[in-house]
Formats: sequence, C-alpha cells, structure tokens
Amino acid sequence: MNVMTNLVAFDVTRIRDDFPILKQTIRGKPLVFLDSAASAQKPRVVIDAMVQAMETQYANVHRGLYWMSERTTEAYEAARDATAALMNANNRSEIVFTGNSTGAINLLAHSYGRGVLRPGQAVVISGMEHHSNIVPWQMLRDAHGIELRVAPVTDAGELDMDAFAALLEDGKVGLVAITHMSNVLGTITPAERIVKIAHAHGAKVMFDGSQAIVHRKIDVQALDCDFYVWTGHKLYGPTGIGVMWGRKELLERMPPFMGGGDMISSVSYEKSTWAAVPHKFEAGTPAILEGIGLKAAIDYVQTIGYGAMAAHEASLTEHALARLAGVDGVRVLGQAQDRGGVISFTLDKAHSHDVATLLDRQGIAVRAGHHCAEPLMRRFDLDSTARASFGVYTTHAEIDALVDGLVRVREFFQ
Amino acid sequence: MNVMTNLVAFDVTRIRDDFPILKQTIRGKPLVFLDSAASAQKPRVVIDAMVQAMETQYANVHRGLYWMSERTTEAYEAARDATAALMNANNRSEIVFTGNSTGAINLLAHSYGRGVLRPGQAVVISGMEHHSNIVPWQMLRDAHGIELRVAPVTDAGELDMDAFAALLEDGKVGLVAITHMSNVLGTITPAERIVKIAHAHGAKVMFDGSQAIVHRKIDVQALDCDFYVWTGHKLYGPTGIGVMWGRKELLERMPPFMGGGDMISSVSYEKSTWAAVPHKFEAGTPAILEGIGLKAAIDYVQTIGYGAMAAHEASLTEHALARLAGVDGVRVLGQAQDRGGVISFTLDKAHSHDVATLLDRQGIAVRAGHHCAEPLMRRFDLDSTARASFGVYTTHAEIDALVDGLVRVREFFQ
Amino acid sequence: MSPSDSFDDLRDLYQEVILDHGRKPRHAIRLEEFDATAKGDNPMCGDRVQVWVKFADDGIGRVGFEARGCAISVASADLMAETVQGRTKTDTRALFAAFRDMARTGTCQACDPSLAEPIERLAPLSGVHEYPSRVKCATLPWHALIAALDGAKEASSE
Amino acid sequence: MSPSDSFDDLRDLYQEVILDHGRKPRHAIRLEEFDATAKGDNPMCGDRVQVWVKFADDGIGRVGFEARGCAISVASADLMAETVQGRTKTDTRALFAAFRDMARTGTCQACDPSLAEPIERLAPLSGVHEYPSRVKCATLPWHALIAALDGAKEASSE
Ligand SMILES: Cc1ncc(COP(=O)(O)O)c(C=O)c1O
Ligand SMILES: Cc1ncc(COP(=O)(O)O)c(C=O)c1O
Repeated sequence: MNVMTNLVAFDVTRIRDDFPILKQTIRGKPLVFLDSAASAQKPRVVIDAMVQAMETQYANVHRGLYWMSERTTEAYEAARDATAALMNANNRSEIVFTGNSTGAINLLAHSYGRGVLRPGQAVVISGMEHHSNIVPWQMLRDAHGIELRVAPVTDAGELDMDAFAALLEDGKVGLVAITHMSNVLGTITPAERIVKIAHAHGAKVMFDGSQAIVHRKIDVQALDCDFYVWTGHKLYGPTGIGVMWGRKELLERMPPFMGGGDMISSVSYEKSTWAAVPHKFEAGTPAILEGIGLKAAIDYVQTIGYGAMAAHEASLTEHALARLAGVDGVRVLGQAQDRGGVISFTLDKAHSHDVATLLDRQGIAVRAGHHCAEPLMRRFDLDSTARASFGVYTTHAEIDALVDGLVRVREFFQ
Repeated sequence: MNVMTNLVAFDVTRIRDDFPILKQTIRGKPLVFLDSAASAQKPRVVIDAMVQAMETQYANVHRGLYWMSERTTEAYEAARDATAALMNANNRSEIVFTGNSTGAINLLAHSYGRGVLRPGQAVVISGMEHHSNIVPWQMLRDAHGIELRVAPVTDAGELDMDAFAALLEDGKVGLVAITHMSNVLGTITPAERIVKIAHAHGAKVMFDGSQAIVHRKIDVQALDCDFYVWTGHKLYGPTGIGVMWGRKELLERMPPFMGGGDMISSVSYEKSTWAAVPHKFEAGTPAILEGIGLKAAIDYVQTIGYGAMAAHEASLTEHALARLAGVDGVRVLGQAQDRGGVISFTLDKAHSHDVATLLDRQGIAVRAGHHCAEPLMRRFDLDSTARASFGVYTTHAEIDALVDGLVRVREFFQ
Repeated sequence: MSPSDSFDDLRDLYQEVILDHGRKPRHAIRLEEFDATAKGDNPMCGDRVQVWVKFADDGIGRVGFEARGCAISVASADLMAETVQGRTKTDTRALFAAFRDMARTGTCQACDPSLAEPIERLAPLSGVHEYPSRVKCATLPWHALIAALDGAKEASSE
Repeated sequence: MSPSDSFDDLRDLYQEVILDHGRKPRHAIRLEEFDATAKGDNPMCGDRVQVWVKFADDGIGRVGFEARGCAISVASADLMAETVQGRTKTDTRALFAAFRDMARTGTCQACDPSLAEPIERLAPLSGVHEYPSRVKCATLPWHALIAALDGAKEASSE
C-alpha cells in the first residue's frame, strides 16, 4: 500500500479537525481512541445539525400543521432519503428507523419471525455473531418453534461456506441472518455468495451490517439481500437510531412490531388498521433529533467517500497487523482474507482487562472483553480479547502508539 | 389566581431566555409555540449537555475499561438516578429506559402481558387513551387471548369511576393501563382512587404519565401504582428516550422484551441468561446521548420546581379558559375539575385544520387533528379539534395572541 | 382587532376563491343520475369525500360531490368539479398529475402547455405545498375522482 | 522503549504489591481439608474464582483459592486470603463491607478504626474505583468468601 497515494486522497489531519473530541487529552496524554467499533466519535457537522434543529425549528413531526413541524418533518424524512441513497435502496419507504441494530433485529425476529415464518422452519446464523444477532433468534426459537442453526467458523475466522451450504440443504431454512462483518475478527463475510446459496434454497437473507457499513459501500440491490440492518452511532451518527432496510413486498407482508401513535391508519377498539410502510413499523414519536443527526453523518461519510475511507482503513489495518506481528506474545485472532479495520488480540503476559486498563493509563482507548460475542470467544477457547478498531480519524501514528503501549505493558508484567 | 404572586415565584422572562428557539420568528412574527404537549422545546442546558458529551467524553457505555467509557457510563447512569429521584422510585434499578412512551408501553404489553398475564384475564384502559395506550393492548388481545375493557368517559371528559369500578368486579382484570392525564382534554385522572380500586380487585396498575409528568410532581410510592411510563421529549428532554418505572419484584418476574447486547448475563446457543433489572430490558447500545440530555432536562425541571411550574400552568390554563369562553363559536372539549395545561377546542366557522394553518400564518403553533386519540374523538362526535398546550415558557401574552388570532380566523371565514 | 386590520397574511394562502368555494361549493351535490362513484378517505385527518360522475360522450359530463373536511379539501373538490367538466378522461388524468405536482411543489414546471388554462384555475390551491401534510387535503377529491374513472369504489390512499 | 523508561504512569494503579500477588499468589491452592467452599462468577468479563475455607475456633483458619481472571482479581483474592486469616467471621464480614466501600470510592471514610490495619494492607487495590467496571474484579473473591461463610455454593452476583 502506497502511503503517499493515501495522503493525497485522504487528509487525515483535516479529517481529525472535524472531530472536536480528538483534541482531548487523557491524563495529560493525547487521546488515542481505538474503540470506534463500539461506537464512533461524532464530527462537528453532526453535533451542529442536532443543535441547529433544537435551536431553530424543533417540533414534533408528522401531522403538525404549522411551519416548524412541517420543517422538522422534512428534516427528519430527509434522513430516510439519505439512508435510502446510502444503501441504494429501491424505495425510500423501505427504510425503517429503529433505536439501534438490536432494535432492528428484534423487529425482524418478531414481525418476520412470528408473522411470516412458520413453526418447523429454521433460521441460520453464524458462529461469529454479536449477541444482538443471536438472542432475538433464540427467543424466537423458544416462543415460536423455529429451529436455530449455526454455521461454523473456520480456524482462520472465516465462515465455513461448505458447512453453511449444507445447513440449507433440507429446504427448511426460511431466513439466514448473518453478520456482514465480525465485530471481533474484522472478517467480512462473502455476502453475495451467501445470498446466492440462500435464495437457491428458498431462504431470505438478512445481513447485520452494524460494522460493515462503516467500512464498505453497501448496495442492497447489488447484494440482492432481503434485509439489511445497521446502527447510527457506529457510522459517526448519534445514539438512539438504527436502520432496518427490507424489500418492500416483504415489509408489506409483515405485521407490525410495536403499536401506538404514528403507525396506524385508523383506530377503533374493535380493530385498528396500519399505516403504509415504513410507518407501520415506527410507533410513537420517532427519534427526530437523531434522524437529523444521522442525516448529517451520512452526508459526512458520503463527502469523504467509501473509496477513500476503505483505502485508509486498509492501510491502517495492514500497518497494524504488520506491527503487532512484531510484538512478542501478541496473538491476533482471525486471519480472514477479506477484513476490515477491527483487530482482536491477546497478550501472553497479561489478561486483556489489564491490557486495556494499562493502555488507558497511557491515553490509549481499546476495548477488552467478550465483545458481545461469547459463543465466538468459546470457539477460540478464550474468555476475552483486547480489541483495537479504526475510524476515518485513526492515524498510523496512533497504531504505533498502541504497539509501543503494548510493549510497555508486557515489560511491566515481565 | 393572583398573577402577582406568580410573577415573584416564577420569572417566565428569565425562563424564556433558557430556550434558544423562542427567539425565532415565523414569517416575521414572533414565534408563539403552543404545541408543547406534542413535544416540548429544549433548554440550553439540555443542548449543552449533549454537545459537551459529544465533544469531550463520548464513548460506548458499560464494560469499557478506559477513562472515557467509564465517564460516559457514569453520565448515562446518572440519568437513571435522576429519573428515580424525580419519580421517587424506591430503587434506581426500577428505572428502565426505552425509546419513548410507546416503546415503554409495548415493552409492558409484551413482557408483562405475554409473560405474566394469562389468557382469559383482562386489561382495562379508558376511553381517553392515546393510541399508544390502546394499540399495544389490542395486539396483546389478538395474540394472547386477553380481553380488552374500556372504562367510559363522562360528558365532562372525566373518567366514569362507577363504570370503571364495575369493570373490575368479576376479578378477571390483571392490569389497569390508564392515562394519568389526557393529551386531548387535559383531564388529570384520579390516580390514587384508581389504584385503590384496582388493587382491591387484584389488578396491577400502569399509568401513562406522558403528559402528567410535565405538569405534576409524580411520586410513584405515594401513588402506590405498579408501573409508570413517560417520554423524555415532552419533559424538555431529547427525543429517542422514554422511561418505564416498575416495581422491582414485578420487573424481576417479567421475561425480557428484546434480546441482544447489554441485556444478557451469559450467552450460549442452547440457552442464554439475563442480566439483572433494569439491564434485562435494555438491549443493545442504549440511547446514551439522550440519557445525558434527559438528565439535564430533569435537573432543569427540578430547579424550577413542580410547585412553581404547576402554579404557572394553572394560571395560564385559567386565563386561557376564561378568554376562550369569550370568543364566539369556540367550544372547549371537556370540563374536568382536575386538569392541566392542555386545551382542545373547535371553532364553528372553520375546520380545525384550517384553524391551525391560519394561526400558523400569524406565527402561532397549535396542533389540529385527532391527537392520536380517535376513539375519544368519536366519543365526542368529532373528527378533530385544535389544541393549545402550555409549557414552562408559555406566557399570558401568548394566550392573548392565540385568542386574537382565533378571532381573526373567525372573521376571515365569516 | 381594528376594522382596518387586513387579512393579507391569511389571504396569501387562503385566497378569496378558496374561501368562496369552501364556503359555498357549487357542485356539492349527490348526482341522482351517475355512471361512476367512489369515496376517498384520509383517516389521518378525518377528511372524507364521495364523488359522483356522469359521463357525456367519452368525456366527463358532470361531477358532484359530498365532502366532510377542511376549506381546502372542499374548495379543491369544487374547483375540480368545475374544471374537469367537459374534459376527456385522458385529459382529466393528465390534469390530476399536473395538479398533484403543483400541490406538492408550488408550480407545475413540467406541465403540458395544453393544461395551462385549467391549471391556472386550480392555481389558488398551489400554496398548500408549504404544508406537506395538507397536500392530501387538496388531492383527496382527485384521488376519488380517478378511482371512479377506474371503476374502483375507493381511492387507495397514497 | 528506552531502558530508562519509568512505569510510573502504570504503577499508580497497578502497584508493585498487586503485580507481585497477581503474578505469584501465595494462597492459590485448593485446600485438601476445608469446612466451606463457594464459587464466584462474573459472566460479564469471564472472571471465575473458587474459595475454600478451613475454620479455626470460631474464626477463619486458612483460605485457599483458584482464580481465572485479571491481575487485579487474582491479587485481590490473594490479599484477601492473607488478610482474613485468623479473623472472626463477624470481623471478616465487616472487613468486606469496608473493602467494598474503598474499592468503589477510593477511600473508606466510615471505616471502623479497628479495621485500619487490614484496610491498609488492602489499600493498594483502592485505585480500581476509577474504573467502576473493574471494581467487581476486586470484589469477586470476597463475594465468594462471604458465600462460603453463609453456607452457599455460589456468590450471588451484585
Ligand atoms: C398521553 C400520551 N401517551 C402516549 C404518548 C406517546 O408518547 P411517544 O410518542 O413519545 O411515545 C403521548 C404523546 O404523544 C401522549 O400524550
Ligand atoms: C456486528 C454487530 N451487530 C450488532 C451490534 C449491536 O448494535 P447496537 O448496540 O447499536 O444495537 C453491534 C455493535 O454493538 C455489532 O458490532
């Protein structure tokens, strides 16, 4: 990877200026934030968009017949347009806003799981899912008699595609719900192949794109999948908003998840009727300010461009893997061919919690634990790892600081 | 009501300075915002708290082993303490955060409704509920064989307490889910009496306090109720966060609603176990920034004090009712004894939508429509009303502007 | 309010013609003889309209309606009835498309010149574009009319 | 890293005594003879500990443990075993309350003066209060110990 090319295409110094928090120091040391996979920092444009909404035009949305409400509705609904464009959705009404990815997957597990799948059918997940893409399907299994099948992960941390295909053989699988990028291993799963195999066996496909959408351009029509979920706070947007994209004809077949204001067409005690999609799935006052913030985040990401972001992160990841390989006692989990900027590792002399705390003493923020992926940890006989993850603002120098920090931790524990 | 006393206790001019948006003009006219019951404006302290979190210490919460994550966790969890104190909850772990009131009621309808209530039991709502406190119970009825009973509303817009009591006679009612204040009529329901009657018949009680908590000090222990829900954006907080308070022993008996990260104790494919309350009910990355904003809103409200707020609103309401009574053709809906600062009305010469739009032309924001309470509208043989509602920042002069505006609209339609 | 108070601020949206047609609609009658009829319903705001059509040759002879709703929806129904009278069905559909465009955006940029005259008559309603949630008030009667032309009983909601 | 690099920034939280007890715990043994035993489990971070207790007179004779977890939890278990030896059960409970207070807040303000000496020995762990999510690492072995005193098999999670 030619660093010079990147420097031209991607001026990380300028990008860092967009994020007020990066000027912070921790214990007198410059902040080295390497936990973007848990939640990304927010650029000034996102902060400003939310502030501006609250200071100049805030009101509740939909059905307000006055100026501010109309303008706020437009601003909120513009987030739907931006999201549809970001994912190349066919139709803006295919974009359903939820509270986060977890809310999106639960919506699907209820509305598609209980509403469309029939007892006796099966759902396939993989061995590298986040708890948010495991537990809702377990709850569906226990409540609705759906079988839960798990596609195994290879030692390299990739999806075992033969085993995956075998799980679909009997034609009982109604839905495949698989991560598009592991939040532990960084592995990007072969989405197109997954869809081809699943569709060939009559199964629909949902991708958990919580991590993937931060690193790769997502085109749901090119992927040809049926549902795609992600979460705003990891894509430089605010907390409190997530996205479920679904094919319109599927959304229309699904019963609503939550009932209440905004999702109805008419209400009487005997019977209520539902609004058209996507509103059918959005009960109550929506996350208005968060939608407005998310729109700003999407615009921000689009301005930088996925090409530049992916190249920058590929360069960071390559650098990090090379440098970590040079530290005695560091073991990186997973060696997938196709991977994004998330790296889990262990250190021989120290528990990952001690590693994280001692890096924090040096101003370096990494995450440690099971990363909400206990079954994957168990697959690799681990309780926890430390994890460094990268965003648009991450620098090569920060990776060097991490490596130096790890060397110090190891010496300290010697 | 002695206006002078209020002026001393409550300096509305100073309060208005706290809300940046109130400096806005609409079509060159000063903004008269009378739609706080739909969603309230945000004071600077709320905006600042969210900005400050994003600019100086943002990170994902819970299990982050580094400084920023620990500080953000503290700030987010401080919202739980503030909420518990606001409602006089017995224990901070009785506070569950959701996306809004609607999310809170749906949580209850699922976790308590399907998890604890048994088919054949009944739920009682009232004839003046918001759709958010109707539809979830209808969905429960249809999915789980729960009977839905509706306590009627009198011509004065109050709860018919004899009829209510009669609905509980047969002992089949497991839960009473009733509004604590109508978002259409302004009626405050007799909460203590409702609880006494319900408990005497073995039923639990949930109050929908979405409106009430904006106008009255809520003490869940004094009310002796079992669940109490409300929504942050109406109490001067951000969108994207709601509250469900429940008695700890009930929360502990309830299965979780959504599954995912943060709500588990351990996960394996065979079986997952749940975190302790309240985390069992909070799946996925929470509304972190919104919690921080809500904390600031609660502090703001506590500083003003419910006594002063309620007195101010009582004075506004009295003034508005008196002045509206003087406008030909205006009919106010409901004449409850105990009421808060929400007034619905119709004008003889103009449809409520035209009223709202024509008031907007004069810079005055009111809401018009069924206010997400279609069955209540039907009870009064109406399709829609216009509605003015008040907040801490509302002035007597704004009510005068509304009345003048209505007179003009009526003349215009003459 | 002083008697000299002008209503300019109100009238820029509710022009005299809207007030007039809203107050005294000329075509608010249930036709005794008709060839088609359909209802439109906007559950969100409670507006309801029924439209009756009597054909003449291959065009529209006469339109009558009953409406419950705001001044804008009543005026729009009445102006519609007036404007489509004597037009072919094809023309009427084209006019609806143009009108909807105008109601949403304030102008009808892509309008066929042949529609200039009827669009001009409907232009007083163009101000609703500032209030997206009221656009449906103006288009609801049209949806019912088109449904009637299609032989449907009810306008499908947008 | 130059050899002159000091570890002051790391050592203010991980004092030498923690590193030492974490690396070479003296009491990390499963007692062959014991009167009570209990497990502690922190599923959130995977820490696991088992504690064995042998009583002497009405007090604690000896404590052994097996722990899987971070340096802080192992050091805490070892310091605990060392400190409670020879104390009465009542004393031990009081000491746990005081220690938990210190782990959460950094100091033990309301501490009984009689606990000054043992609290002093446990004080190197007080720095965890800066990391609320690590407080449990330090208190987990104590929870297991108290569970054993209570005759329970497992510490109930906080
Ligand atoms: C009485 C009442 N209940 C419930 C709600 C629903 O609140 P939210 O839309 O925030 O879920 C509202 C407000 O819209 C309300 O006024
Ligand atoms: C792969 C993956 N799926 C799902 C989630 C859940 O996202 P959220 O917590 O925003 O619901 C995350 C992040 O926590 C994730 O990394």
